[in-house]
Amino acid sequence: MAELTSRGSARVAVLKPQVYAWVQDYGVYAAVLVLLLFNVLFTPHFLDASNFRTQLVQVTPVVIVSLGMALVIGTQGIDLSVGSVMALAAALTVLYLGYGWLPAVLVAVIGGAVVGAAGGALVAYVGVQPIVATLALLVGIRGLANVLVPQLVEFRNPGLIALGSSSVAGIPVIVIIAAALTVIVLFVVRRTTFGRQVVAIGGNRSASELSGLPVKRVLLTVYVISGLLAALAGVLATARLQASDPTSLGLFIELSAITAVVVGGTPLTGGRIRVLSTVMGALLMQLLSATLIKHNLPQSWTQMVQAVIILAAVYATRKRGTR
Amino acid sequence: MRRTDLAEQTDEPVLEARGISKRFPGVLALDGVSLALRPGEVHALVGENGAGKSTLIKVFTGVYRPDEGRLLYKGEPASFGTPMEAQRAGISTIYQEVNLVPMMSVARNLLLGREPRGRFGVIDTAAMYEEAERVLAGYGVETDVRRPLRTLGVGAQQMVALARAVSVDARVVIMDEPTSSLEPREVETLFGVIRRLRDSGIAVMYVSHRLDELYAVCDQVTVLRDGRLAHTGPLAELDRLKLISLMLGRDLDEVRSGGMTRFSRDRSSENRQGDGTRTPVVEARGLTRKHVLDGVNVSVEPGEVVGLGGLLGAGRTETAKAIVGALPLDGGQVLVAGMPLRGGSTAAAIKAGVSLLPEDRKAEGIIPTLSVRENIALAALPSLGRAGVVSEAKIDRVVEIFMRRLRIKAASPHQLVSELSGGNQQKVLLARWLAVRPKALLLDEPTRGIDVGAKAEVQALIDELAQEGLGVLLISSDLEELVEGADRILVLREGAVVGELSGDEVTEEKIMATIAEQSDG
Amino acid sequence: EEPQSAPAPTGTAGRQVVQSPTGTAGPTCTLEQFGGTTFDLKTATVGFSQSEKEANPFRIAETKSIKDEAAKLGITHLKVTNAQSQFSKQITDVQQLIAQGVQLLVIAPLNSDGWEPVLQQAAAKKIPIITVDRKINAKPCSDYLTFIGSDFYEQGKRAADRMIEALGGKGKVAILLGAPGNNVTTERTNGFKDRVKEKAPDITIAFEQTGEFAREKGQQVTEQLIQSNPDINGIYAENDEMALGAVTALKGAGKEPGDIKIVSVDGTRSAVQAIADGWLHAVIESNPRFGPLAFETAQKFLDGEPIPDKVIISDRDYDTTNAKDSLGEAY
Amino acid sequence: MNREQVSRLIQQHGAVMVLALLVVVGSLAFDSFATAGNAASVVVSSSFLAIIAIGMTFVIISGGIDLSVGSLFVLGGVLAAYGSQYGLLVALLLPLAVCGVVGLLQGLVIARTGMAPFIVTLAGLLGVRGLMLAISDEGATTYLVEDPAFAALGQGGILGLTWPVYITALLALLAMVLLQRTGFGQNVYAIGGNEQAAALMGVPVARTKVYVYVMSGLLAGLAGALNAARLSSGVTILGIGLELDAIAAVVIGGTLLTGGAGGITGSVAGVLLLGVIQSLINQVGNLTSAFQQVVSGAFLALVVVAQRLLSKAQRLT
Ligand SMILES: Nc1ncnc2c1ncn2[C@@H]1O[C@H](COP(=O)(O)OP(=O)(O)OP(=O)(O)O)[C@@H](O)[C@H]1O
Ligand SMILES: Nc1ncnc2c1ncn2[C@@H]1O[C@H](COP(=O)(O)OP(=O)(O)OP(=O)(O)O)[C@@H](O)[C@H]1O
Ligand SMILES: [Mg+2]
Ligand SMILES: [Mg+2]
Repeated sequence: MAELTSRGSARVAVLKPQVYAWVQDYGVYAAVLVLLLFNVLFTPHFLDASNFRTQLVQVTPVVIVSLGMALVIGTQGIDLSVGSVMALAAALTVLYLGYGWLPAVLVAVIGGAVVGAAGGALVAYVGVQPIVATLALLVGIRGLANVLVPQLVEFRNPGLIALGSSSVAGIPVIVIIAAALTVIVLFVVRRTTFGRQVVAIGGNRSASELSGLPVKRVLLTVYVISGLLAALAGVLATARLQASDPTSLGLFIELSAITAVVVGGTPLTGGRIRVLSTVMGALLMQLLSATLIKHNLPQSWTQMVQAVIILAAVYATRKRGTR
Repeated sequence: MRRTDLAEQTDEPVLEARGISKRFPGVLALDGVSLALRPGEVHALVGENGAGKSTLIKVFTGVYRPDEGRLLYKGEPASFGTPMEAQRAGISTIYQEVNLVPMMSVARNLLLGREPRGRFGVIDTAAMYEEAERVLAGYGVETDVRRPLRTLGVGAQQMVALARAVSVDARVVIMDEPTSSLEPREVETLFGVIRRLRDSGIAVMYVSHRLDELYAVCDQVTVLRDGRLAHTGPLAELDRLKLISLMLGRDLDEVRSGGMTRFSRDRSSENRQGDGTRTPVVEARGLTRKHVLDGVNVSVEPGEVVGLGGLLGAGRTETAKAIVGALPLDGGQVLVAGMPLRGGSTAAAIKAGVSLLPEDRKAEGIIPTLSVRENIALAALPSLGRAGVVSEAKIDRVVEIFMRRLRIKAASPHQLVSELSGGNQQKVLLARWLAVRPKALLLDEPTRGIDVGAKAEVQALIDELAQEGLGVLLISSDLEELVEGADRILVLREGAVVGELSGDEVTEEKIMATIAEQSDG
Repeated sequence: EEPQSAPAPTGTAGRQVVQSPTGTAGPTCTLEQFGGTTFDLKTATVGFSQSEKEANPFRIAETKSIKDEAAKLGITHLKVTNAQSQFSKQITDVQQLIAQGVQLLVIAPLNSDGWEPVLQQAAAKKIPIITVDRKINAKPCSDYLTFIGSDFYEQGKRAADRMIEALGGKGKVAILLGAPGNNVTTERTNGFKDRVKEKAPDITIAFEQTGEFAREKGQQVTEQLIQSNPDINGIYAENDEMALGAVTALKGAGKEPGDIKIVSVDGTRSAVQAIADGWLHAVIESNPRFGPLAFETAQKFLDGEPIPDKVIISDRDYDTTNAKDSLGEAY
Repeated sequence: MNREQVSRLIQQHGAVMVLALLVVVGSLAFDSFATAGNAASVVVSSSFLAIIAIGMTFVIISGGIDLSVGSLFVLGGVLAAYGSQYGLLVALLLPLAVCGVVGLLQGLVIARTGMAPFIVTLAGLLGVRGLMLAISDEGATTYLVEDPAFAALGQGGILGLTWPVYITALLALLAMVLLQRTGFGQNVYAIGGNEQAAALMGVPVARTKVYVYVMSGLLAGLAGALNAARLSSGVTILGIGLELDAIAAVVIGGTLLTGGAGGITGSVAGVLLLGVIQSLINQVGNLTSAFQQVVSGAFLALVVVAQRLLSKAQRLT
């Protein structure tokens, strides 16, 4: 009798951790589903194709930025400069548009990589803590972008406008680009030596050093990638806006990106990177803000609801201690 | 006062486990284990790596909650929610991995939670430093107690942890492998402490893989095997072979034929001894770093095992680190196969074929967020793929080979390395270094925390590798291991080589004598 | 290189005009009443505290106008600070200007309340303060000298009038709000809503979300809006940038000019151009060229003339009737 | 004094040294920089950030981070101004109570669920600002300080400095004693240095964390309240990005973001450094806003690099 009961409870105990483990791994997917369901039921015109296009297009910059952010966070770092890098990219794009849109985009992306390299060098070689190194860049690079382009500039370059507004088979080009970048980053993280080294460094830096990993070079590269991706996001956002706006482009996007990464289950303590969940995290936050806007909630409510949802999502995916 | 009460009723267990089970995902770490700890006894807890010793201790001290079974403390049912509760109740523990705060000063670590107070209940720092110095002097540690703990060697840190645990007013003191990085003199100090504790009626639980120590200090023994209780009773009733056979779960005869250590060094054999004619695989010349190393010369020839001996803090670890470029130097040079090595770069050293198995496996060894598989493959990654893309098949093969060869006990290669038992983590690290096929391997306490069976395997492995032409620098606080394993031994003291023993001179007595000789002079 | 960013024309075009020419509708203030002493503006140190980055047409024109006028008048010691949209920083900026010995302060306040510490210091040293563009909630002629600027509430009302006219008095309207907590947002919203309630009860305000005065945000919010409220008839944007963002969104959604009536406030060149292109219905001007009026007022004050406690400028409207011709005057 | 002590000293006082350097350079370059009025304005305006930075120092040493302080600062101000109609006591206690409770909730969530402080307090940042907007009619209502005694707390003072400066100094002193000379302080260092070890050493980890976040919340609320008294109103557009300033100040002050090391003096020096940088930029008097940002970013980078190299030169990694 007593034995039976204890067996029964043991079985429950075996089942439960599995459920927990599942929620922990896929909680963000579940949250996205729940939010979709809510919208299908309560938001008019939600199922229109154009709506999905809108959401995907709007989330693109955050997705691209958070891919880089995920890599940085994987090394136990953080990159606050991404928003300013977007602004710099917007400025560079419009400055060099005279040479054609492709060269302009190239210059912008290189500019982003250079800023990333500066941050990476401060972190890897000088040993400045990532949050302050990139905070200095956040302030300075936004200023630089504004020095280059003091105010919003509209452009009429057809190539760049097409980049921001055309579609292939009904899917906006910029969404396709974001998807391709996701696949590339996924590949880098899962299948390359570099990807393994990134998480190893985040997991234990001194062990990685003693294991002969090129720690400094990997760190530098990670920040370069983050800068590069942020610049790309800036270019795409600029193309979509049909104007270069270094003043407000990418403001506070670092917080959205970090949230996406963390909601996706990548720990801020490094050593682990979840690429697809990061994208899901970004989608979750986008859907959430769309839902709140569509239901016309005042700003105060919007912010409070966002706070609760972030907490709930991270709570579900948090790492449980064994006891 | 209360202590004397306790001493009178010695046969009542002070701490008791009844039918404890603890499950982790994929492993049943403890399976119905019962054990009783009585006041005034020193109780050995032994078993292979992963047998469940540390888990049992953590159940006792409230780190883990058992899935089944009960704990009794002083005859009453007890369940400690946190280590703090256990400590408050009088159970003091030294955990297997040094668990102190590296950035805090030695004194603050030692006295955390019971700092001497001055006026207004504010901490009296002067008194704190004084007291810390006094306490540590009792354990043979003489150091500036204001420095951050991390600047001490692992051995010294272990002594601080020990001093901390013992100086708390405790009924039960639990020690999980306290001697794994202590050398003989410190071990003697520790034994003195344990005997003192026992005589004052305190129950001591003692975990170690070093059998000599068990026989030197323990009264009772409990053997765990695969999470189950294999034996419990007075230690004197068991001889070493019987004990080992209980631990391993093998026949007495089988164990007997295996011998005690697996080193089969034949020091007279010409081809293996360093005769100074061949180019050393690795040679360090005049390694110097202020206050730490003072012109150390070391050379290891292919197929040679060179031992590094010395007291705690003699600079063995620092020598090894300096050789692989993990320690900035003020002077000196390292040559690999006659070619000078670029200083300050571990990567360059590894590329040239020199690797270091670090002493501090938690801080410098494992990557806790990664699986066993990724940990093993880490250093060899560049060679396990093409054009920067890893080959999963190649990794699988390498991982499989080493997990089998080193008998790494894990639920699967994909288990997180941080979930393995201490000894198995050590084996994972060994595997990491063997996977890069080095020409010279610097092993800093390679068998630290490894069980008797596995230790013999590792030792046999070192032998085998040396025979294949690998040069090995062996650092061990276990003199027996050093003597049996090394062809030649360099004795360090205060960062300088003070003696070299080879051939017949390689004995424990000689090493001790060399150290002592120098300290007198 | 883009035509839209050509420098604003100089000269008198677009110069601010005082609404009530006499300016004596309310109480006035003289140097004597204020209790200060006169000084020569040319040799004096003058401080100008700008609130937001010079990164949008309004702020650029505003700072430029002050600097240009000072240069024109031969004022060599002009000290300019910028609070980068941080109110605490603006307070500190002005205090440091005072510490640097300015004799006249021109302030474009980020916020109407919270000027206590500055006012005290300035009053102690009898430094006259002219606030431009936004008001300070304090006593004119003692805490500060006077205010020159537009009436934001009035702007909201006039925007409502244009919206009512465009929609023929009924329909569904969305508001793109400015940054939350901002006085400008509050007043432009209240003016608009009050007027709609009063004049056109058949117009419902179906949607109001912040676009934070930024083009991209205006675009994003509008994209969500037209997706979930396809029956919307008009959009009131509380500045031109958000209105232009809305235009981009409408273009992207395949709408034609005029499908949805957009009314906004500011009068930047791009917005006036958008009227000419048919995308915007009307723009209520908010004129940022405070330089001439500010220094003129200061000079009068120093000369002992009475100064009105507020100088409200008369803002114009842009619509299809005048947009093309007024392009040169827009900033 | 041995090597480690020297390098520790330099690491802890790197910010003070850089600060001194900057002040000297500033005084030589600008006549109006080293005046009493200017110094007072830097010190007075820095005092509010300093109060927040003191709380942040505890949080960061404990291995956490608190992003909610900017929002708590503005909420504290609004509540204080609102409360001032009921007198001085309410004006002070209302913001302290509410901000303390927010800190308590954040602390409990962090300590009990093991969620990352960054994300919990990020939610706090959003939620608290939402709350502030909700009680101020989406930011449109600015409550004015009614109680003259409360206003005097923010505006009055002696020797050319206002009371908040003296309150800050007192708090800094108390915080130093708390951190260095009490068991609580030791526990904060211990859990930041190695949380697991601290737990095994018997440190009440959860409780310590909760206290730390409560403290940070209280101090942010207090800073907001004092600021409201100074401005005589509960301005609703404050505090955006303030958390980053506070973090920057603390880190520049030599506190490790990974926890376990740092101190109050450094943080206060860090706050003053930020203030002096701004003041120097104002002295130039004619930089465009964009250039101002470039300069302050460059300054910030320079300062952290200098501070880093100073400690690195001593081989302290
Ligand atoms: N947190 C954990 N999660 C999952 N499995 C664990 C965890 N901790 C321990 N285990 C597993 O439980 C078993 C017992 O481990 P334990 O650490 O108790 O061994 P041990 O006897 O102390 O070994 P050693 O001598 O190597 O220290 C091992 O198989 C180990 O992998
Ligand atoms: N007992 C001690 N007392 C004071 N300082 C010590 C002690 N033990 C180690 N140290 C310090 O730790 C530093 C590192 O020693 P190191 O680890 O190189 O020595 P080791 O011979 O490898 O000893 P261990 O057995 O601890 O590994 C030394 O510079 C020494 O100053
Ligand atoms: Mg163990
Ligand atoms: Mg050692």
